[in-house]
Amino acid sequence: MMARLVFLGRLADLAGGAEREVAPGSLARIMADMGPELAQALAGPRVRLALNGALVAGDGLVLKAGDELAFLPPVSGGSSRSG
Amino acid sequence: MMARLVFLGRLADLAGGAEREVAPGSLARIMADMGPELAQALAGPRVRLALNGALVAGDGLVLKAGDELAFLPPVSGGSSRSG
Amino acid sequence: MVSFLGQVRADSSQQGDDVEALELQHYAPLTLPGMEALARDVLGRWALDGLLIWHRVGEMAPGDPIVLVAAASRHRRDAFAAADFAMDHLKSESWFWKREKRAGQWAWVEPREQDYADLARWGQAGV
Amino acid sequence: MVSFLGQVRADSSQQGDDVEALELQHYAPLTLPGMEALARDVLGRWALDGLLIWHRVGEMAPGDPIVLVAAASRHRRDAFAAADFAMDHLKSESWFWKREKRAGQWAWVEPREQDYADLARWGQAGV
Repeated sequence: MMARLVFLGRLADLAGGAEREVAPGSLARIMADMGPELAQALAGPRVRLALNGALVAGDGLVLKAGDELAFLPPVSGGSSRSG
Repeated sequence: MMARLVFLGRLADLAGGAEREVAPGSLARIMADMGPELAQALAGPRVRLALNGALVAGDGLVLKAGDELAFLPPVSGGSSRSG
Repeated sequence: MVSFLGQVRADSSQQGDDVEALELQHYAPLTLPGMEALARDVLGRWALDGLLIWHRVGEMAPGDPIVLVAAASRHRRDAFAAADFAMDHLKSESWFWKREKRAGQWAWVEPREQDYADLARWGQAGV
Repeated sequence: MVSFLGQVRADSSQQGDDVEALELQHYAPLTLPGMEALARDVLGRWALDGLLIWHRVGEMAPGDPIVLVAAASRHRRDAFAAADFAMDHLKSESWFWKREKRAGQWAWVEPREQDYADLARWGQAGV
């Protein structure tokens, strides 16, 4: 069984898709298998991580089979609505 | 042509109707022609008068033909609604 | 767009919860100019794209809609403030006489001075 | 009952008024618990008979409804405050990524720090 990565917002554009299946293992190893451009974007200081729906720190993170890790860039600002 | 009296709220119950046609003339004379119970209620300190839609004082008031004089008791309190 | 919809309460303004019907009476020569002046006031205070102030009169049953105020604006804060202000003033500037039916008997509802308290929030006296 | 209906702006969050479409993306494992927690918070702060918090995601056109909050209470003041509070917090506690289409091109909308200003009114920091 694999682990799943989820990319939100502009990170999905960089990753070429909103989700990606990866082999379980350390986040460091998973990032190393990506292209450097995507890995650098995912490691940005304003990108937050959610493991199975809970915000987590990336340092030392290891994904188990069935885990879902989401990469969350800063949310968009401004109002899109009138009221 | 007559003048018209309009009774709001509980004053309409006392007057036996919401409206009454009266001969033009002084308010004092018109009140004198009413029963004492109604006249006393209409002259109460919290009853306000509106002549042709504008609030007026009753002292010395004279109704001309076509005038409409409304007797306005205090408005009802409390909220009748939930929101 | 912020809207406020008020419905006739079952327990209305006095003790108990046995109100069968509510009747509101108004005097149009005073009420309508007052509502129009209120609308002008609201439109002058906030930048609105639209404003609706609607109040029923006559006989109503508990749960019936009785008042509707809606304010549309580019800015949510303006729409909230305008609708809130309009409701506060509609309540106190409108001349409504009210009676309630309980156990088949109609009775007029007496005035209460505390109805003017909400107006203090807006820094002006009730008219 | 106080309700707030928000519609998609034509000029949206950046300059110009040529937005053809808006797309909102969310991450359900974060968004839904956050909305449920917000609803519990609102229900704990005011005595409400009902509360609705609804937000669209996906692609929308200018003028489309995008958010609806409604609060019903015996007390008008509670309904206004609850709807206002819910809107302030829904905006800032929800994780939404937004892109706009102009002249056929989609572009992501950048974050703005000032979106947290509304929360200061309620005496707490944005989560």
